[in-house]
Amino acid sequence: MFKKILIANRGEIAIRVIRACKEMGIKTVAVYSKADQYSLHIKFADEAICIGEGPPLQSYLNIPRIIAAAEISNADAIHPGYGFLAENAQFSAICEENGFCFIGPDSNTINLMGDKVNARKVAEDSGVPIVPGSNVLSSVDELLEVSNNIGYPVMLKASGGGGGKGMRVLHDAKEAEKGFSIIQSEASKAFDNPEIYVEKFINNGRHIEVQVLGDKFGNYVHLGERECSVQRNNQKLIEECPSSFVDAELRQVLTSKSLDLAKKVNYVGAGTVEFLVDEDKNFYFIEMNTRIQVEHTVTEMVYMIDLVKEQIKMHYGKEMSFNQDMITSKGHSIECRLNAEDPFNNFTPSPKKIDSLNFPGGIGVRIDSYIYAGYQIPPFYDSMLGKLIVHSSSRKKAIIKMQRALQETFIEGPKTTLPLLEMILSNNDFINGNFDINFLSNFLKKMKGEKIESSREFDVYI
Amino acid sequence: MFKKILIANRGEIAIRVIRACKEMGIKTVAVYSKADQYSLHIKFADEAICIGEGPPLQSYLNIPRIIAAAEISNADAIHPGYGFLAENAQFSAICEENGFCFIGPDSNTINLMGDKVNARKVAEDSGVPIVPGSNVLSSVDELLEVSNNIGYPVMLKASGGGGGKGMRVLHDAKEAEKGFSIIQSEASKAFDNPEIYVEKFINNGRHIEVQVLGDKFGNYVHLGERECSVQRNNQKLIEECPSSFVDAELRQVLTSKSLDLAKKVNYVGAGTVEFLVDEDKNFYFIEMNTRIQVEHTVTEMVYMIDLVKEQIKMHYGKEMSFNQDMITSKGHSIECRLNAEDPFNNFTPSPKKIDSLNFPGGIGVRIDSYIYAGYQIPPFYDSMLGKLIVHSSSRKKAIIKMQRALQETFIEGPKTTLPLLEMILSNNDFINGNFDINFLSNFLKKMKGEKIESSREFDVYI
Amino acid sequence: MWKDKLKEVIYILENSDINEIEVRFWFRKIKVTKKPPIINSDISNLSPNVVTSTVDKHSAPLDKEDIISPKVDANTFTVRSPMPGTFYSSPDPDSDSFIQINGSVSQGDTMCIVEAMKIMNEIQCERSGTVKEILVEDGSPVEFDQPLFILNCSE
Amino acid sequence: MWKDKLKEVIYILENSDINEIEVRFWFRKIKVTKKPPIINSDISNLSPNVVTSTVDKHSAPLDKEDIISPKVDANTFTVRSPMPGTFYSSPDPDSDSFIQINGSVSQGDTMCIVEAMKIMNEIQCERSGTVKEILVEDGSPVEFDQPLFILNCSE
Repeated sequence: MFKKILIANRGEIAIRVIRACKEMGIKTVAVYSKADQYSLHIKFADEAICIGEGPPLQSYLNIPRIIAAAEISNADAIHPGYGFLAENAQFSAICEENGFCFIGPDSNTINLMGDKVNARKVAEDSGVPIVPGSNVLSSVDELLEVSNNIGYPVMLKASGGGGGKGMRVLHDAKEAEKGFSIIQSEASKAFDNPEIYVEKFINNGRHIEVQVLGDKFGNYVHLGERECSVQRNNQKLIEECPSSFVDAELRQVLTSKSLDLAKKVNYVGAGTVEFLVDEDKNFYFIEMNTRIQVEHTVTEMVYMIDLVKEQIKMHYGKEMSFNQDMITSKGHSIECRLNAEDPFNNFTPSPKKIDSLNFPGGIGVRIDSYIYAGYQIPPFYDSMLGKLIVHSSSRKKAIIKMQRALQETFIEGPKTTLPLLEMILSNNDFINGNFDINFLSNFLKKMKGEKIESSREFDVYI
Repeated sequence: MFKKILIANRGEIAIRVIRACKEMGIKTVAVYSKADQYSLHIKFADEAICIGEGPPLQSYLNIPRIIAAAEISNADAIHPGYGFLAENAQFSAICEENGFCFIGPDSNTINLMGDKVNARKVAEDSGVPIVPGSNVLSSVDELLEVSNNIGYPVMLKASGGGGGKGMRVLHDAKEAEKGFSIIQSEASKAFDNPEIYVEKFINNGRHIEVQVLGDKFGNYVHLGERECSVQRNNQKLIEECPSSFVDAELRQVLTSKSLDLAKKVNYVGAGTVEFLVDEDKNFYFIEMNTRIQVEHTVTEMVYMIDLVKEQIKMHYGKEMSFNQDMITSKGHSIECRLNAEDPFNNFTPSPKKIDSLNFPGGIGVRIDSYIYAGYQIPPFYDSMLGKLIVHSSSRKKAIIKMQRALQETFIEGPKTTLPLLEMILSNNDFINGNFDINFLSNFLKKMKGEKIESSREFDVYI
Repeated sequence: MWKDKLKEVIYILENSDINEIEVRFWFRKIKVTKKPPIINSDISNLSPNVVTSTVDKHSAPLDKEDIISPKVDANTFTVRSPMPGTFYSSPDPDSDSFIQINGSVSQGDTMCIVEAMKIMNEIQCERSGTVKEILVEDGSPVEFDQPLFILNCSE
Repeated sequence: MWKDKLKEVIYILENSDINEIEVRFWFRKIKVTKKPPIINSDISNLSPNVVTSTVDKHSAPLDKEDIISPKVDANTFTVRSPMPGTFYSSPDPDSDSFIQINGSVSQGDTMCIVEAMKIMNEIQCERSGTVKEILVEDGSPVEFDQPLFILNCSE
């Protein structure tokens, strides 16, 4: 097995990887920016190396410094976590060139699946349904012709886009004419890639994704699906495993199509195939994430498999120790993301000091976080402070457990998503599983004008 | 189901019961002393009633005040937790007389099993092996005769004793002659009951206990055994489920004898039958605890059953929803107790303010605690601050997980058992399952003279 | 009184080169912070501190006392419930209240009843004086130590 | 310097009726506490406070800086590593070191090499001066911003 892994990340995912390594007997190297000198991942790793100033380009996105840190610490592998360099094909290649195993796919696979037009082609070739649309568009006339064929509304998208950026809905030919050049120039600026394409706009589907695992011997398994429809601008807020919307038949099709795709690209490690599923259970491939995802935890709870450990084993070159028939699922799991942002003020980030803190506990509650009372949240990074995860025997019971877990949670200092999460967890549509990807934006619209109760004060704290 | 339960306790067990109630849709009433006004159980309950000053006799042990609190809050049941009034037969009777369901056995059962001589008789009548010994002794001559028959060393014990008090080992007739009157007078003073009896002293057994559940319809199940040999003066420190020492054959016998005993006394609710098991797997009944125990959590993790919820259901009068065949166990669980006491200074209590705090997280880690950063530990109560519980697929993996969980734990302010726990979890005898009830005292003796490394400082905290 | 202290502390802060003063009394904490200064040279990555001027009421365990207790001065005396239970202002629903606002009470007089466990506990007056305030309504539940009456004991 | 401050604070505390003073500077916190007073009447359940007189060094995020940086004054200049890597004091194992203790350096002189990703990065001097201290041994790993040399720049 690897002797020492450098974790090229921070926050809860750095700690998540350190935990897996410790339990596998692998030494860990944390890297950190000067703004993170009081962060817990430094404390929990066997070694910690400062790699630069707070801004990500000077530290967590700075490839030469990360490689240098791996060199001086004699690491034999690099785990990128999610975000930062996790889906950077160049980083994957540089790791391998410098003799470090990159715990993620090789650069070819990342390139193939990271470019949206390429990924559409691969999916189509694997027999996975894609949203009707075009390849790279060469002219506004081509856009108008394709849009006419598939029918408005359509979505114009940047080929190199991601994370909800570089896309626009077009309702008619007029908007299409105007949108073409705007999105094209946006795409060049934001992603350094002017290629754009068009897809049919599917308005009210669900975001459902399938977890896959592959080893270097051509063995593949899936670990069911996750329901991630509660999202805002493609930022997920609440995730579940399994989806209450997916029946056995749909699950069978989604998972087998996902495995087809993984096999097509000889995928190694942990990956996620994302789908949009409409009311009639038609499904369309959106994209494949070639990394461990934030919401991998809900799958772990239901399938009792540590995905980060499996990911590390697969990349080391171990053969998978189980096959599809040996994998069983039990109960239901929900994850809530605690972000330091003000949900009642357009999700403005709130990088304050954590004045006081209480996390929930007890049976069936899992906390993946990196904050502590007294911690000063740096302003440079993602606003996610941690994840509350619950597991119970049914969706209904998991919801009740999450409600009580949220009630036990107190974070003073920054504004957080906690009060919004409590409102959603007691919303009838959510409880009844009656939602799609527009749920959260509609919920927020309805909330405006209504008086928001001020978030609770935790007055037992001194 | 009950509409409202008053919890006649504090600390982590009060929170444990509140959690179960919340998830069952039952309202909760917390009672608290003035010293506990900043404790979390107040915050988490639906109502909280102050019942007196800090010292337990004026609050948590004051029956009239607790009953008055149940009256003014219209509770329909009272959960005693463990400790305080949990095994007080009079309290059980007064609850019932005043129309509150006592979530524990009736006063007759508590009386029967609470008196050690009575309990020995019941066990003997149920065919459960007891340690060879006497009934209540009437004279020193009787003591000498019995001791001669069973052979020295013997243990002289108070009939009303418990928790490691009111007992003395006698190695010969001389010590016996001297000990008789001393223990008799100690017993009158400490337990208001001068009755004493003698048993063979079993020097190096293991403390193994069986969890049983009974309903009001005569249905009984067991949930396997717990290993609790790591203890000091009968105070457990580390508990496990299952015991690595118990094989399938021994388990079969221990559990079936425990069920015989439960049936014999028509036991309702959650109870524990404690055994001493010697090297040759001979086992002897010690006592039965007629309450939920601190270490119930490890059984919950392995059997995936919420014991407090089941206990509440059984006392409400529900029929058990499962039978023995439906109960399955999975993996291994370990619990470590975090106490505010100095393990390197004779376990002196350390009721200080919690200056800073970090609990571990991640997959397979459960925290049952009630402290938070900024909390001032009151000096009046038990020193236990909380429990770290881990669950994994094997004992070896559970030990590794507990090691990393302990490494992630930081409590600044009070001295705690944390450094001792870390030392035990990396001790080879412990890791190899090679220990008995003398393990901890031997471990502590060996440690003396050795230089103890100062406990870690958590310098990331401000 | 604490307002005077606060003014004093602000004055000291304003006339000093330090940034923050925190003063703890046994029952109260005063913390006063200046605006962050213009930061020079290599301390530029210091995260900007919050600009506050606060009086933190929750510094000592007894603070809650301050909130529960109505304003008291040297001449007043607070009668508190010695147990949790139900408060009754009269011996039975048809009778007059034991005491009246502005009525005088002598040591040993029954002021009210607190019912607990079906027992009617008569609460007797520990001091003589005039009833200034009755803080609890007839028939309502009371906690241990909850203030019931305020007496004026000046004479 | 902070010792003088501390003495001052202790003097103020001793001559006041308050119990604790905490003063924060941008980089340091001073907290001084009196012995608990004899507690009278109904505050008897206040848990006894700890008697401390401490200088807490960990009050501001920059404190670690204080520890890492060797003592500096106006005339000295610290040369820090601009990247993580391996520190070499000479161009190759057989050559002399780029610089010597008490040797003088001019702006632009190469002071050492930091190897990162198999590239030898020459670290040039930003200021002229005399080498007072060499803080890192040949061949050892260095972090970003780690002090490498101390120069005396007075002239």
